[in-house]
Amino acid sequence: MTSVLESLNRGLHAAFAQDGRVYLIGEDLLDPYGGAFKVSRGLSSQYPQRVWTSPVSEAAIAGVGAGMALRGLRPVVELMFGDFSTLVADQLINSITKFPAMFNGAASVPLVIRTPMGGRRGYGPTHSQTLEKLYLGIPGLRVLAPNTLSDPGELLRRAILEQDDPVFFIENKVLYPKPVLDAEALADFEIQIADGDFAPTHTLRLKGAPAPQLTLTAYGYMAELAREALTRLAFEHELFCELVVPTQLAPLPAAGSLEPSLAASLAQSGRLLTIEEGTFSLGWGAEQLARAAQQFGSRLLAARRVAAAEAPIPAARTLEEAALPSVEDILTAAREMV
Amino acid sequence: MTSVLESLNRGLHAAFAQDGRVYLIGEDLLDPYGGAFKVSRGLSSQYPQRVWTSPVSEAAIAGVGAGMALRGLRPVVELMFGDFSTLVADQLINSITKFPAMFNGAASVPLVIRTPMGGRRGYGPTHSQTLEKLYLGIPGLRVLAPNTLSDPGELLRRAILEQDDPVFFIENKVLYPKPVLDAEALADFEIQIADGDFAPTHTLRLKGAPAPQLTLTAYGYMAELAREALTRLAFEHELFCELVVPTQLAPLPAAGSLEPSLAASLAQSGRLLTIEEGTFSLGWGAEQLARAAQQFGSRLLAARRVAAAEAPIPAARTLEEAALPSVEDILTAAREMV
Amino acid sequence: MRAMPDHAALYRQLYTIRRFEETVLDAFPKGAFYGTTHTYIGQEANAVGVLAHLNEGDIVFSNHRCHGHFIAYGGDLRALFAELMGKATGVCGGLGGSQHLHWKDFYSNGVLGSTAPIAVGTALAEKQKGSDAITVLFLGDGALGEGTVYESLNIASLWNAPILFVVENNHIAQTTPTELALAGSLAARFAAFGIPVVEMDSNDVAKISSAAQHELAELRATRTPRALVLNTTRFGPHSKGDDTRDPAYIEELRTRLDPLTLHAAQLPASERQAIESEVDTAVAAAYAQAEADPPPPANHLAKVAPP
Amino acid sequence: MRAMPDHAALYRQLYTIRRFEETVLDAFPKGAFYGTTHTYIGQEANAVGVLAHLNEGDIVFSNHRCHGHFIAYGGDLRALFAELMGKATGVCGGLGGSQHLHWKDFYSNGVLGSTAPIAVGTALAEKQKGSDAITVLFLGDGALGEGTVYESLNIASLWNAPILFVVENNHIAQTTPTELALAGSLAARFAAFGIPVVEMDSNDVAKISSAAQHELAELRATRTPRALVLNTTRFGPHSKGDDTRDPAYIEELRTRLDPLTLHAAQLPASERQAIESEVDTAVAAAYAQAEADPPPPANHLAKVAPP
Ligand SMILES: Cc1ncc(C[n+]2csc(CCOP(=O)(O)OP(=O)(O)O)c2C)c(N)n1
Ligand SMILES: Cc1ncc(C[n+]2csc(CCOP(=O)(O)OP(=O)(O)O)c2C)c(N)n1
Ligand SMILES: [Mg+2]
Ligand SMILES: [Mg+2]
Repeated sequence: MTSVLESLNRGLHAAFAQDGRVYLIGEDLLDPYGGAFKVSRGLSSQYPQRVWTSPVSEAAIAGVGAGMALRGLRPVVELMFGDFSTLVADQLINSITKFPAMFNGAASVPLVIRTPMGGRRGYGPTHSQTLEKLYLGIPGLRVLAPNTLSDPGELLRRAILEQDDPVFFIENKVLYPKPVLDAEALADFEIQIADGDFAPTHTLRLKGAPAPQLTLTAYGYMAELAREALTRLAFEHELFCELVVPTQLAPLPAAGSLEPSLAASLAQSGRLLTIEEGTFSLGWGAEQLARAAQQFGSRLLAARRVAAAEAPIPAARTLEEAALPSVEDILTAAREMV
Repeated sequence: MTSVLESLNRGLHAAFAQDGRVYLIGEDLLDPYGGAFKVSRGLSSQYPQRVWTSPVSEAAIAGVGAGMALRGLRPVVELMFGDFSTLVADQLINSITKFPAMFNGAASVPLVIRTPMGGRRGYGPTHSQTLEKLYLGIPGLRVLAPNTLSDPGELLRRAILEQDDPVFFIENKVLYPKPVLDAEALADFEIQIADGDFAPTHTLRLKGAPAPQLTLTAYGYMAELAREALTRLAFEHELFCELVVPTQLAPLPAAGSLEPSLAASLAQSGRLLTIEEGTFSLGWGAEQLARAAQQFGSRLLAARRVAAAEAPIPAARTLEEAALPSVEDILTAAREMV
Repeated sequence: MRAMPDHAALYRQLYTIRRFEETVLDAFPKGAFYGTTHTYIGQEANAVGVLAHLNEGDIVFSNHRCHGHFIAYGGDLRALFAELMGKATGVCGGLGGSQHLHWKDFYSNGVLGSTAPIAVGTALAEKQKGSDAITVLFLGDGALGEGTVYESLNIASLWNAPILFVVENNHIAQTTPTELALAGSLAARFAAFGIPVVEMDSNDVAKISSAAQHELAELRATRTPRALVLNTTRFGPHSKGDDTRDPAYIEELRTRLDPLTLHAAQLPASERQAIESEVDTAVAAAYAQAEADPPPPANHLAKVAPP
Repeated sequence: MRAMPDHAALYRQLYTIRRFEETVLDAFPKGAFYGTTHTYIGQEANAVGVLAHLNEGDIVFSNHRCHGHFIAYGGDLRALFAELMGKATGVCGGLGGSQHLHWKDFYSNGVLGSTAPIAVGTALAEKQKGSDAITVLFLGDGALGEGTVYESLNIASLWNAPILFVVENNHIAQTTPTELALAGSLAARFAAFGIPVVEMDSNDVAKISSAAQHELAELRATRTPRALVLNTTRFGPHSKGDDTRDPAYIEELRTRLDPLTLHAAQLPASERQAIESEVDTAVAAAYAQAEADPPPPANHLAKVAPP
């Protein structure tokens, strides 16, 4: 099976092959290195004119990408670690996402910023964070996070070629070596995929399971943990869940309503458990719970979040494991809710 | 009556007078100007050695402040506009708030970063934002927002002198000229103040009103709009509310529970309406609703948020007004909830 | 490249900017505008002198003090007044306001220094596209406090971006004199990144224009970055009524260095007066038109930023 | 100021760092450590030469490649091994790991350039407090891509911070050769901000030490910033096994420029061998102790960052 890393790499290659307006800017991109996580491997050899290895200047490369996008190219900026997206915050918030609307619709910035996020590699407090929650509430920014249920490379390719608004593309580091799952690997699950949109939402339940008592929702690598938890909850605890896995984290539907797949599941279960790797407060899960509370009122019977501890992520393996959400954390929370 | 601006200015003067370790760093601080919004007026004349007017280098002045704080001083950094806090994001997230915990408790960073936020002055998309939501979920950061119900300057003074952890201090621009309210000005209200903590939470209801049907919560300038809405809802619509106004926005209580005053009000009303000037998604209100949903489950009958449109804040007065929350918006939402 | 504009044309532009800005400062206290503004009075020769040498398609990045750049670029007076008034006919339909303009290949933003990498990106994009367009980026002395500027100089130099960095050093940033904000040498900062730099001490539009012509010709020939440091004067307040400098000092600057007076000497008085009265009329008409223009429709924001 | 250390003491430090780092690179593939690491092999003369001249209370800010700085500063080998192993006895109790160290007046962080303003702040604080302490900030050539560095140079110069900027230019940043990342002149970047700069091309600890001694003496006398650009060599991979350079090239560097070989010439072979065997024993003992140390208690994070 193809790994997420291979898939992303293929997606980039496909975008480069398909459209001469695609450029890649980032640190240490040149072959044989191909970027710190190797997602960009092979591109600098095949497209030396369109792959620009850069100084260590995150803000400037985001800005350069924005300028290129303003002038009709389709640049991709690779940030070596998502932790350094903080250095890009001003470009992202006060320029990149502002231009289209503040220039009265007369400018567009089709820029994709991709970056790895997440811990479990022992990289310590400044190289392990899951910071996308900072960017989910920025008007005008599309945030995408691939998972193993559909083709990450295709999501990336289409984000680059088909989106005219800026895209922040989040890749969990631990997801890179994982296989993109085929039908066989998912044979135990009944799966619904929401509409033909290029950023699909998957809803999973075990084949033959009774109506769900609890809705789990997670994205990216956390969807792997959630899937495992769903299976164990069913087999070990006879607690039947549905799992909703979006690939588009922002923007969410207007007027504060939930993503339709999530609303549909919740209408059945009445209970919502979100799982995210970012720290607890003001995260992705908070927004899901808030929308659920608004939309379902007293029909929302229970709502909880599993998230990282509100602290820096320790370097020591034992401490890091304790700080980040685990399958056990999901099992515990789920069992307390039903 | 004292204005919020005067109160803040006095608070700074008091901190300087009381403790020689207090320094102020920021742009255009020197008298007679005293900072773009005049909060720092008089300090450079009285303490020329401890007030440093700086180049336009937001990231560096935050970092310089952090270094001073690490070495035992009590610096205050003024950011001219909260919109530029984006330039400080890396210092704040990857250094200032990381040091205490990642250095194993052996370092502290008693730094206060103060900045004005908010619109309604026609300053346009890059000078009108309410961006504190980006910082409310950062572990290790205390976020404070004064209001007219208690003394803003005293809050600031104590944040500078008594807090050993970093503080982000949010001042709404429109609040500056407003009076700090005395007992007479608040004579219509029955007020509870939660514990003797230096960052109080006020709970207001109209004197003699029946049990609340709805809990409003808001901070900073939005608390002014909410107070007006509360009164109008009672007199014009016979809808009785309680208003909870915190001054500490982060950290919130551990384990995902609500601020106790808010929980107490909600236990009576069962309905929660949050009002904030930031854009809708992933905001302060989302976190309140999420906690309410977790804590109250099906006893949370209705939950809504009033917030800014998910768009840049327009410069034109009519468009700006439409983009930002108004008393009318609160009335509409409240009436739809009960 | 355009031919060197004649003295009358230069004077017309200088005077248009001056009249526009004076009108803004006069009308502000009367409530005609909302928000804030930063006028270009005293610096007119920079925009006029540099932008005289742009070709169609060349890109301009400007800052908070953008009215002069916009007008010298060829922007419409009524649309600019309307933008400041928050009217539907404004440059950006009232969404941007005084500091956030975009029209054709002109862009401005209000966050100091943030434009630098973006401008470099536009220059690189045009080069990649095989177009002849170059980019001109205006920065104030104060903006040189921002780190992104140096990241951008480094990248512009490494990647040979066809961009002209223009620093308008008016010796003050808001209220902060340059000595309190900039250590070392301003010009040396460009040289340190391998960017050729020319520094000038003049408010004479003819001199600035000819220096800019030379720099832009070199830039177009080599398609590599260059810098022009223009030491100049701000006669007005930073925005409105917030000048902390001694009025006598400003009066002295005006007497000695007003770019309009300096250039007026090149024209017969009658020609100058004719230009002035034409421009007075045009500016007044633009103002009146903008004033009569409708506000944006209430749902306009939702149209450009769908909820 | 400390007396100039003798050749034996210098060699002992160079060799200690080398043995420490070799031990790390050896043990990593065996699973002794978790996470990542950046070793100092080839650059030992910089840390040893510069930090030889620190006084008690002087402050050091370091970066991702911090082990050598930490050891030359006087840091404990067992505590450093333990930190890399995630043990309770680690420099930061296992919370920081390889790049995030703090002990006494030594600090490091993993975000390139982010330390620059903070280091300037510490220098200014000590000056305000009336202490004699100065700050030394280590930066790699790659970190000079970051804008905050220039903001910090400007402020350090304007406000006369007693700080020594030390650039260790090992001609590479991760995999990127300096020519692809730095335009113009590295030294000129300091000069442009009015900061006196000395540049050296040497891995000879004695030469670096005497240059540092001179620079630090000037700095202590004037209490204003200075810079030292040390052109040096990285012999190892960036972190672990990720060297994209030609092994023959590195071999050639090692033959010609190994700081240990260069300095060994100053000592009788017997003395050198005695030092080496003592250090071998000490490093091995530190490693064994760290390995036997307990992991942090499970609730340790909650203790330093209460939920
Ligand atoms: C990042 C940022 N910080 C602060 C400001 C507030 N501000 C607006 S203009 C200005 C001074 C700018 O000085 P300079 O660059 O010299 O331009 P001038 O106003 O003199 O034309 C300041 C500090 C801003 N707009 N952006
Ligand atoms: C802001 C930031 N961007 C990127 C990185 C990833 N990174 C770690 S070390 C390194 C190269 C640093 O090169 P240099 O400063 O020359 O130090 P050296 O490794 O050569 O000692 C990079 C890009 C980082 N740690 N911080
Ligand atoms: Mg200026
Ligand atoms: Mg290097």
